[in-house]
Amino acid sequence: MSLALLIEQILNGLQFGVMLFLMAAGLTLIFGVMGLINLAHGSLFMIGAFACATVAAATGSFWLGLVASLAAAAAAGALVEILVIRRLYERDHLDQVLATFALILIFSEGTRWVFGSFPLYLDIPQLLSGAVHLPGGAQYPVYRLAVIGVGIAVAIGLYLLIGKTRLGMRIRAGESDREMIGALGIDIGTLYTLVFALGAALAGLAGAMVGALQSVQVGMGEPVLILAFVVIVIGGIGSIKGALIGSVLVGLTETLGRFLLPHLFGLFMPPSDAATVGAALASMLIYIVMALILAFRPRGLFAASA
Amino acid sequence: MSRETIVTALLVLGLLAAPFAAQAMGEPFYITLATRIAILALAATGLNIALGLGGLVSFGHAAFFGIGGYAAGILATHAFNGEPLLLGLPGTNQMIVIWIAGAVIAGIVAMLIGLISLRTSGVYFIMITLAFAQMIYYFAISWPAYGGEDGLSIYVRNAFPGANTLVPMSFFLISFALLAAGLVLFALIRDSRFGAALQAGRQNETRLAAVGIVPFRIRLAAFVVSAMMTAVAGALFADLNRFVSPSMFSWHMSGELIVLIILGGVGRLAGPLAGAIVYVLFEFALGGITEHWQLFLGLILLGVVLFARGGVMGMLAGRARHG
Amino acid sequence: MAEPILEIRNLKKSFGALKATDGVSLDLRPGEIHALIGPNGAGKSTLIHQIAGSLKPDSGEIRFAGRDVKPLDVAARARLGMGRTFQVSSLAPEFSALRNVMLAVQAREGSSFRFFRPVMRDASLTEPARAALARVGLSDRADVPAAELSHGERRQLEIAIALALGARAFLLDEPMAGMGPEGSQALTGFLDGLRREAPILLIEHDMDAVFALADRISVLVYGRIIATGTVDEIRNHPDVREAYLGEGA
Amino acid sequence: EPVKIGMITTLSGGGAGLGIDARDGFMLAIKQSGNSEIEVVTEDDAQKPELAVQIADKMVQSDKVDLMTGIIWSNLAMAVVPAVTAQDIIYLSVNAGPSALAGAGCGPNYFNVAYQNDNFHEAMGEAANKDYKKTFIMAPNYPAGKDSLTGFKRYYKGELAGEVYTKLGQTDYAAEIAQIRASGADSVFIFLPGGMGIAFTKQYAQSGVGLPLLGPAFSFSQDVLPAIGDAALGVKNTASWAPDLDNAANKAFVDGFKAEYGRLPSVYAAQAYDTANLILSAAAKASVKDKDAFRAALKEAQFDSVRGKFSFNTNNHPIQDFYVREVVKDGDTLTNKIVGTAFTDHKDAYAAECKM
Amino acid sequence: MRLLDIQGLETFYGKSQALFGVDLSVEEGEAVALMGRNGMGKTTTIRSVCHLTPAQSGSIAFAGRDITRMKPHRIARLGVGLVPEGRRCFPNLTVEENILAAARPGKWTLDGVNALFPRLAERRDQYASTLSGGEQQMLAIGRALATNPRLLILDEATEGLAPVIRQDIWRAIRAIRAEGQSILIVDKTLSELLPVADRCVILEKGRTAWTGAPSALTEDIQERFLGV
Ligand SMILES: Nc1ncnc2c1ncn2[C@@H]1O[C@H](COP(=O)(O)OP(=O)(O)OP(=O)(O)O)[C@@H](O)[C@H]1O
Ligand SMILES: Nc1ncnc2c1ncn2[C@@H]1O[C@H](COP(=O)(O)OP(=O)(O)OP(=O)(O)O)[C@@H](O)[C@H]1O
Ligand SMILES: [Mg+2]
Ligand SMILES: [Mg+2]
Repeated sequence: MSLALLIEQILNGLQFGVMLFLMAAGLTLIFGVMGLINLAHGSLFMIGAFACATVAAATGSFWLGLVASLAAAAAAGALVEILVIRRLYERDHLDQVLATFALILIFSEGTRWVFGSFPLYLDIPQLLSGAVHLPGGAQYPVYRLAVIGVGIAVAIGLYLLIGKTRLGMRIRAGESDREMIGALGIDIGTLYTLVFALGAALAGLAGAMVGALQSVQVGMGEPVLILAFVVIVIGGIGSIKGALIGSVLVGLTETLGRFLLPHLFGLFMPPSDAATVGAALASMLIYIVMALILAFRPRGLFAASA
Repeated sequence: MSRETIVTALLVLGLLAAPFAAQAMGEPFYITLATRIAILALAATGLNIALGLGGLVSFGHAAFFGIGGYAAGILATHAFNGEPLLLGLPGTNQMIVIWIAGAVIAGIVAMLIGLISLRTSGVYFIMITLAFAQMIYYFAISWPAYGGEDGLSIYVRNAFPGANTLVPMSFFLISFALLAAGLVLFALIRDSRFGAALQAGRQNETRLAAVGIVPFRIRLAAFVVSAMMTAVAGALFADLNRFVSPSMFSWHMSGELIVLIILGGVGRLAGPLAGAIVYVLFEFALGGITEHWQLFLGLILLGVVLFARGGVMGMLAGRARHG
Repeated sequence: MAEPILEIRNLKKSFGALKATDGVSLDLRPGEIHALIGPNGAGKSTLIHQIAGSLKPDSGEIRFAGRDVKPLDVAARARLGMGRTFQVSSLAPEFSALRNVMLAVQAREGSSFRFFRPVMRDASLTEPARAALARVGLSDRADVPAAELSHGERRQLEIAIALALGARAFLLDEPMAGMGPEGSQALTGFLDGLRREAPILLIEHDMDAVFALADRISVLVYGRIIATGTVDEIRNHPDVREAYLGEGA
Repeated sequence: EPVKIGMITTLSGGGAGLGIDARDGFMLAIKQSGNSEIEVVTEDDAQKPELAVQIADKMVQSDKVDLMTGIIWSNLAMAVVPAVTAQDIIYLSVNAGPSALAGAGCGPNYFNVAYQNDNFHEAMGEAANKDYKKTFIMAPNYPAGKDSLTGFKRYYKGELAGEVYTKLGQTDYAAEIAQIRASGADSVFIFLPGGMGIAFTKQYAQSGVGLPLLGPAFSFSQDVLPAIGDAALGVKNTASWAPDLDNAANKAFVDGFKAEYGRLPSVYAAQAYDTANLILSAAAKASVKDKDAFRAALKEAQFDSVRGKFSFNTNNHPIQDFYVREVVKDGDTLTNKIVGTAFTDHKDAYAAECKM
Repeated sequence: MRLLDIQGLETFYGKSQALFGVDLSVEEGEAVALMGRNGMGKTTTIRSVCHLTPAQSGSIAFAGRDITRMKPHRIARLGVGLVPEGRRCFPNLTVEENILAAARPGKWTLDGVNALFPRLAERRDQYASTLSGGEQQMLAIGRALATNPRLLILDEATEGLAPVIRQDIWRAIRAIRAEGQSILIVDKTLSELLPVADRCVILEKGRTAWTGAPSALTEDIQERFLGV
């Protein structure tokens, strides 16, 4: 194992972390800031990817697809908020769990009904194909750099929106006391519809961007859902900074664990066994890390308020 | 008698009567379906102790369900092939022994998980319990000794004294009896001093501590009891399917248990049962009608949340009575 | 003079740069009502939090009933006999008023690890709870869920819970707040009698009540006690007038 | 005598493509036969073992099926097959072939018409010997993944540049690709079914590593090729079947499938088509109610397989040829073409353990 | 002009009725004290005006417009500013954010509020959840003022405040009333409330039982409706 490889893997970990943040960004808004448990986040992610793939296939332009992903996911989000979520604000959180669980079933099966059962084709745009050479001989795909760029831009944008604008204050106020912010003259209903749609659009954007790297298929949102919850909780609910740091932490842990653990076990085991044992432990690793963090910091790394 | 009591009694008796009707009509499969309902209801009743009474939304109860299942699977396998287990203990195909083993192991694991998890609350608790279950899930998938992801078959259903468990009706009656016992236990706990403290802790932890009761201990005990009940259901589930696999540990399973409770009515005695009846019947009925059955199942669940406050029990028996 | 039941020595607690408790020493003697007054944000509730165990002091000593209670958690201190009410009512909202009080009786009686006997049929719980409700005048609201009580009624319920605990000392954080004039008068009379059961550390901004009740008054300003004395001493203390009472008193 | 067949397969969720191909291939054969005596009951298992068990119970107890088939995934097969065959129902596998059911757990009521799980991987191990000396091998960390790499290694004689197990369901492979690049391998063998394979192949192509990519047909079958796109061009993969296999039965199948469903069939469709034809051939010879006769008729395997010659080994698993295929572009469509043969009359490694 | 006009208000919490017919009006520039024992329906009346607990029957008009069925935020924007019972500051917002979140342009600005309550300026970046009780109360008042309401509704707004601060607040209330601000106020300290009020309305068991000038509030009436 060379140093160059280790450095490349650390970069991969960072990159994966930012990608996770991008996937979690919409949920950070909806769950972290608005306080809604939205299990259908993965479905919105999937809708973005499907919209992008379909439009890209029809028009030949990835960029139009990207626009479509934002529009489709935002529309789905707004619809969900108006038809379902809006009736549940005053209820127990658990009702949100059941409702959004039902939405997963509806979206997954609905998507399959419309688009068929086979994965769709979605490739990265010509403009961003190819790789750049990093010092030290490694090369890095341009598209992944673009994902990092978008992820960081979204992080900064969200941070400013939530922390620095009056809109952000109102959203947070609505999270803790919807009735009161309404009684002070804020149309929290409309505001929440918009914010929910924005969160959905971010999920859709992530779906489109990440979908180009992965496979666009029904069910693609499920792993994203769990990972997104993991990074938000590790970071501390409501904190954008926390979500970003949580993402990078998980990205690094996951990547380096996958890479290093088999080597580690290889020191005292036959390589084939080391590979399986190492891999088994690596797949548990992020959950171990999450449990450890929460055991010592029960409200995540950067809990928004004491 | 309150409306709630009547509805509860009707649901329980209905579940008991259904298999006999099925048998009379020569539709033995419905006995299996009723057994499945009873087992899932028992698992969810276990969770309902933690979630409904204590407000501990465990998103990791699949771990205990799976532990129960694997206790059955592993003990039965060893009984079948005669190889000794860990520490030279023999396997067994006696259900009662398996239940006890599953419950005890799940109780110990729950104690360990609870000691760490109960330091957190709210969504953090949801996620940390999920984390522990996921660890076990990935372990089970990649651990080759008992089949890994392929799971483990139980070739002959385990034995119960005085009954032929392979006869669907006998196995149903065993499962039903355990469900009934689980419901009684739930009701007793709910109305007891322990239950009062547990429920108060859900509503206002600060208040509970301020009168001198340590919320942590109450919750830990509830979490352990809850896990043990779910584990017994897991062992039954293994015998029902004559098969266990890591999917019993998956977060879908935890989610399904939570869904059963919310669907039926959180914290209500018959909530899990009502939820299991509705969920299993719809899953079964829709699955035979259309390939897109999940879409319709989703619509039905959505309809229940939106229009029936407090789930099925809320619809049938009105809003929960305050204590 | 009898041994104080509660003794605080040189207690300190900071939040960042803010010294919320800055070397407070104070005691509570059997039979007395010791009022703690001071401007908003002076650190009164913070002090109660530290006594009751929900906040950890940075340094200093807290002794209750002859014991150092610093290592004990909230629940253990409550079991030792600290009957505390909250500035903002803190109740189990779904439980009826009666069950809220029963919880305290149950805690006082001992183990909560009893799984089988139904509480509502347990007269050893219901009877003392009803008695406590009766004493604060909430008898006819016994079966109303706490969430549906009016603000003032919740304040009364807080007191009932503290009574049912059989406390050896009461720590009351603004019990008059939210009570109407009639309620305040009734409560004043009630507390007057209560001091014979157990001494009271009373935080209150209602000066009519404080002056009517207190045996001693301590004045807390910016985390420090600037004066301790009888009603008359405090009423006429120039610093207290300036910092707290204003021109009206 | 009418035959009632219960088909449990995956029709919803991420793995639905495979199940739908299998169902469509199966139904095509039934339709082409014009046999109206055959009734097929199909249900969706949603890729959940517990649900598969429930459906199996229902099909046995309520629908009273004579035969069962359809399961795609090994873990679901392990959940259903032992219980079903124990109730004297004949089960015919259209895809899953776990080793446990090929070896010690075999039985007279279980016929595998597809392959034993290791076969495709073994074939690629054998085929790789020709061109490569140092292969990097990779699979998800679950039994099928381990069987895959074991199968590959059983026949591969070269050196291993690395052996990596990934997380099941993993979607980002940057770390593994970096390892491949650094390993000094001359080729890469992967077994990453479904979405995992699509993600890996796309990312691998984007990374520009450029080493030859090898794998079993699962990752490069007709169901996923359109989604991978040109990134898959030139990939070598092994299977017992290819759309261009030259025999009359295959022509009828491929043309019929295209005409009926408007897409190219996958290997899952081919195997299911063969399964249906096997059943039809047996039903023509014996009554399904006469279990012994019917089993014997099945065992003879006298049907026109789209794979050319086909027969059963002692453990009721196939003896068949395995081909090396290459992903090519035929006009606008990506598809597989045979470029060589890896094994002829290949048997699986577990038959000896089967006491039947 | 009549700013607020309530007729025959009846309000329920679920099935249980809390108001049985409340009549109440506030003229432009007037300060009205709403009084009654604990649990008589003062808070409920206010919640109904703000449409937080909508009235089942009766009518509510504000500045000549019927607001009985209007959504809370529209009512607030017409110019109703609420200081609710129990403060209800937004705990996860800082002091300054609490004031700014719903502020509307007008005479009262952040600086104005800070000048009224210097204590709040000191604690500007602290989360409201960590404020002392009295500080929260100041914040709730400041927050309502920052919306620049035409009618300020204060539900026990001086609860938990130190005497000096109360004097400041009463002084401020008198000052803003002198400038023509209309106020509807609930407070338990009669000695401080009565000098500020132009008119008193007393509720008894969810009904308006007595209306009149503070001077007409005889000991007798106080004894009967307020218990003092
Ligand atoms: N967690 C915290 N972080 C920062 N500051 C805090 C925290 N908790 C309390 N404070 C500050 O400490 C000071 C003392 O608060 P405390 O609640 O004890 O006041 P108090 O005397 O009870 O006032 P009041 O009479 O208004 O209730 C206040 O200025 C408050 O803002
Ligand atoms: N959320 C609620 N659900 C049910 N009943 C309620 C609720 N809130 C208040 N009530 C009932 O409505 C009646 C009027 O209560 P309200 O809060 O309006 O009284 P109030 O005059 O403001 O009293 P206080 O001076 O104690 O604040 C009371 O009998 C109370 O118990
Ligand atoms: Mg205080
Ligand atoms: Mg009130």
